[in-house]
Amino acid sequence: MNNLAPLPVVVPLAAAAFILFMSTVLSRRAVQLLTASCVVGEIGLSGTLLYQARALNIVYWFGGWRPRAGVAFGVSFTIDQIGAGAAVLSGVVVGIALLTVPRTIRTPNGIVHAMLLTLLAAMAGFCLTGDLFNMFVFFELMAVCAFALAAYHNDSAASLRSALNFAITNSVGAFLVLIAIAMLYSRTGALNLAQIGTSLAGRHADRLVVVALALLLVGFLIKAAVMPFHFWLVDTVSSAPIPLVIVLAGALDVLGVYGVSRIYWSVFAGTLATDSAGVQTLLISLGAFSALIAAVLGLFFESPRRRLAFVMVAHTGIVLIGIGCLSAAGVAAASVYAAADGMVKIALFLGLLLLAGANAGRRAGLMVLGLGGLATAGLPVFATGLGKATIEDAAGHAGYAWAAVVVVVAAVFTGATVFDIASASRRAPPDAPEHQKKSAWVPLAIGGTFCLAASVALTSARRGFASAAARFVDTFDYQQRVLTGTAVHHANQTPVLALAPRGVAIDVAVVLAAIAVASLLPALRRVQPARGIARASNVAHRLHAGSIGDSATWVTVGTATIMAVLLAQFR
Amino acid sequence: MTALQSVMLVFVAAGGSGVVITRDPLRQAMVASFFGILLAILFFTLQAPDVALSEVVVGAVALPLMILVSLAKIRGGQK
Amino acid sequence: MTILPYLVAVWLFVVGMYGIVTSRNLVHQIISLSVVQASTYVLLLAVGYRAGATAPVFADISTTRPVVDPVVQALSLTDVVVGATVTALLLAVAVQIHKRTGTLDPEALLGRTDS
Amino acid sequence: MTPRVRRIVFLVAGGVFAVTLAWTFRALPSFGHFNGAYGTALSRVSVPERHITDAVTAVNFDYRGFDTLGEEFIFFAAVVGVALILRAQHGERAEHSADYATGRAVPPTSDAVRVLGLGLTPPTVLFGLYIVAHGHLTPGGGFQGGVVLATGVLLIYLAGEFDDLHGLYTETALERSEAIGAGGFIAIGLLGIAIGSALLDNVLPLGTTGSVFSAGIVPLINASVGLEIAAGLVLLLTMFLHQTIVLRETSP
Repeated sequence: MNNLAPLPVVVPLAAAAFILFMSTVLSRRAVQLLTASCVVGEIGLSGTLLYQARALNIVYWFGGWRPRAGVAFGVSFTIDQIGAGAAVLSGVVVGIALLTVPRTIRTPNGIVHAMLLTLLAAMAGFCLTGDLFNMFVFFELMAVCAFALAAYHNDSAASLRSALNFAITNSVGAFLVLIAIAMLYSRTGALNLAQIGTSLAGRHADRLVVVALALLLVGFLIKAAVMPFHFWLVDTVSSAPIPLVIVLAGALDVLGVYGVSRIYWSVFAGTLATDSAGVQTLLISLGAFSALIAAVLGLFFESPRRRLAFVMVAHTGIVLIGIGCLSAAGVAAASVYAAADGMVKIALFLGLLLLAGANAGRRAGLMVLGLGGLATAGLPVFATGLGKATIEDAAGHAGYAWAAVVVVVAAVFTGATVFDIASASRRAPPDAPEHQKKSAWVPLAIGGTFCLAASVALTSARRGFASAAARFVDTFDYQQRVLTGTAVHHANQTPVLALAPRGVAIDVAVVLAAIAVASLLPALRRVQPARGIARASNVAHRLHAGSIGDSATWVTVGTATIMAVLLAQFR
Repeated sequence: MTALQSVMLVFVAAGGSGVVITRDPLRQAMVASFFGILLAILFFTLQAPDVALSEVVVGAVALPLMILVSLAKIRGGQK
Repeated sequence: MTILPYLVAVWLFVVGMYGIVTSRNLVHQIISLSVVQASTYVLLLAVGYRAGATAPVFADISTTRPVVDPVVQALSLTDVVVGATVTALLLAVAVQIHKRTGTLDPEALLGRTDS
Repeated sequence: MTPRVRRIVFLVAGGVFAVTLAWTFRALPSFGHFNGAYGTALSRVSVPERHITDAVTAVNFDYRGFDTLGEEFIFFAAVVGVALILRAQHGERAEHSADYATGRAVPPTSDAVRVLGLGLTPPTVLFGLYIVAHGHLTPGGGFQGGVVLATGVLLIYLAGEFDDLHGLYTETALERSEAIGAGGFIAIGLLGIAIGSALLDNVLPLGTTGSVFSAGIVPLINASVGLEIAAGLVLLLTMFLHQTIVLRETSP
């Protein structure tokens, strides 16, 4: 068996345990170096898997327990290019987060490093696993690391409260996932994704299957912070330490959408194949709702971090629209967009961090934010432009032209929000100068540049994304490869990811519109707002005050709604 | 379903409600401990001795202890 | 009555959520979360139960006797211990919040945005 | 939302949720009639293939050992997280002593409790070790045994002998034991890769069914999990106690 497969998970975990063991002995620099080399190692290993999976999915059975007569005995990693790519992205994101650790984190003992490594291992495991319960385990591991890190500022009530909000909301999500696992297990007697899928395929999807799908969707969408499950994210991004915010912005929240697409294609695509319109409508509507509302709300808040949090929610909505098309083209477009946009959002947060520093850093920060704004709105040079345009195409093909319009409008507003943050901070006087080394801004600026460059470079990988997506949606191939070890001929056609002239035109128009909206905003702020708008803004602020009870209520409302909507469509 | 199982299920449902409606955390720790024991017995009747053992050491001992200790901190800090 | 175990699971979930939603004390809120979690154990074990079967331990029974499903038990067993630790993590946050603000009332913490 | 509005919204949504879920659960196999291929297969093969008489342990530590590795690291992360959250900030020492100065009167531990607590410690620790060691034979294992072991140590605290604990261990030692437990699981798993098989492959001799020294790597993993859980829990409680115990000492 390919013994590289478990290493992206095992190496960081082993290093985390080692760092804790040596915490009193190792110097700060040694811990940083060790962590960095582990992250680089994880990227290298996942990258190798990405390459090795180019023709066939890699199936790895832990403990050597291969399936017998179609029954999976052990836990498998089932690695395709989308999964391996997501693991690479996780590594890159954690690597950049690590750049900001010396600047923002002051704890002894490398505890934060151990947590970041464990978090990375969990993200990689979540991407690579082929087993539903194993997915749940890594889902929980991600959550526990992330909310412990969210409480890092343990002298700030806001930070602690947001960590609690994060923890409780995500735990409820995890319990919903576990309930769905119990339901699917009772029906199929299986935990392996491929085996559950095979066992459900060809049979009518009754309410047990439909509700299991609904609960899994909710569980993962809570992680993805799609509306109305986004309250914890807005709260956390405003007060969590920068390294965690970067991980959340770059990969962690969008992994929730990855989870949705993984379970849909491996488990439910077979049984819902002829009847997927209900799921399509639900996912696209949820995505569009998030994209639109969050993009608008971003304009109404003051704190830059909070506003970027809304940009995150809006863009996750756009990714969900792409996935919701339930087509290879949609998956390809959404993956390009998610990867490129993750990089851009990291650049934005690095830009904010630079703005808080010395003069040279401020200039660099403004530059990063300005370019980041162009990328957020989807200038065609950036892969965000490619991704956005192809998501619009996919939505149009699936018969949801209105969703394409929503994507355009949302991108105008999120782009405008970023430009507005940049111009507002240009006017504002710099923060009280922190006592720090003059050169401290250099690594951050390099990180920001790298992220923006990466989001440009991703355009050249479009063929790779397209063929990876074609295999990702090939349910039958996925299942056969796991359960029988054989490869089936790919039935799906590889989609073409290309920027048509129309797409370029729309992208450019969006960028111009975003700049226009941003330049109008200061003038609009001076005008006394209409009563209705003022009240709406007031309500929005109160809803996002960080009440845990509110978050839990919205989770219940969302869950009940999603269950009811799906059941109604599968009568 | 055996009678014992039915009885324990009803007890567990009542116990869970009891934990939630006990609003004073100190008393809640006691009720939670009792709830842990009820769960453990239920798991035992469901032929799950492994889980029952887990639940008894965690739910009835370790967890309430942790709650008590953190409440001690909280109360100790109150002037 | 064969649906009773499942109903109990639903009940525990909803009642625990009710506790979280209406709570005026963070410690109470956290313990309510563990009630929600208990519902998943009840469901898992109920799903894997087989009438008339014994526990899946063959220390002193023959390996051909019918036994209840060991997989769901394995899934819940580790989760019981791990869940308790996560609760401890949340309690630590609550202790820290109390140390900083002198209150455990979730409503009193709203709208704070200092960072 | 105001508490009132929130309660109403929740009651409506929660009601819909509960009714829908209950209605859905009627489609589950009727209670007691489950017959899953996976569970049945595993309970048939755990004794002949692995010499493990507790099928639950066979699932946890052999067939699905990788899940347990993940669960163990959730525990690891949670304990490390508590250390991160409860770490002292600047100036916290001073603030504490102010707390202690107000010291509530804590009744001294009675001799009976002290003797009982100390007397119970050795049997509890022994019982914990027994549960860890017999994980593959009878119900129990590293998770449960680890908790029992930790309880044994805590009895010393309950007996009012906190100073004795400091003689027993330091937080660094606990952290290290926890790390050894977590890392040990991985190291044992890597044995499989070392001989060219797969991670967590059970490569050691399986021994005689029913013996403590059987089932290959399973008792070893149980031991390392037991170590991690015990050390982690004691560490956890020590961190909580750290903040209350001095109060006891300064009271008359």
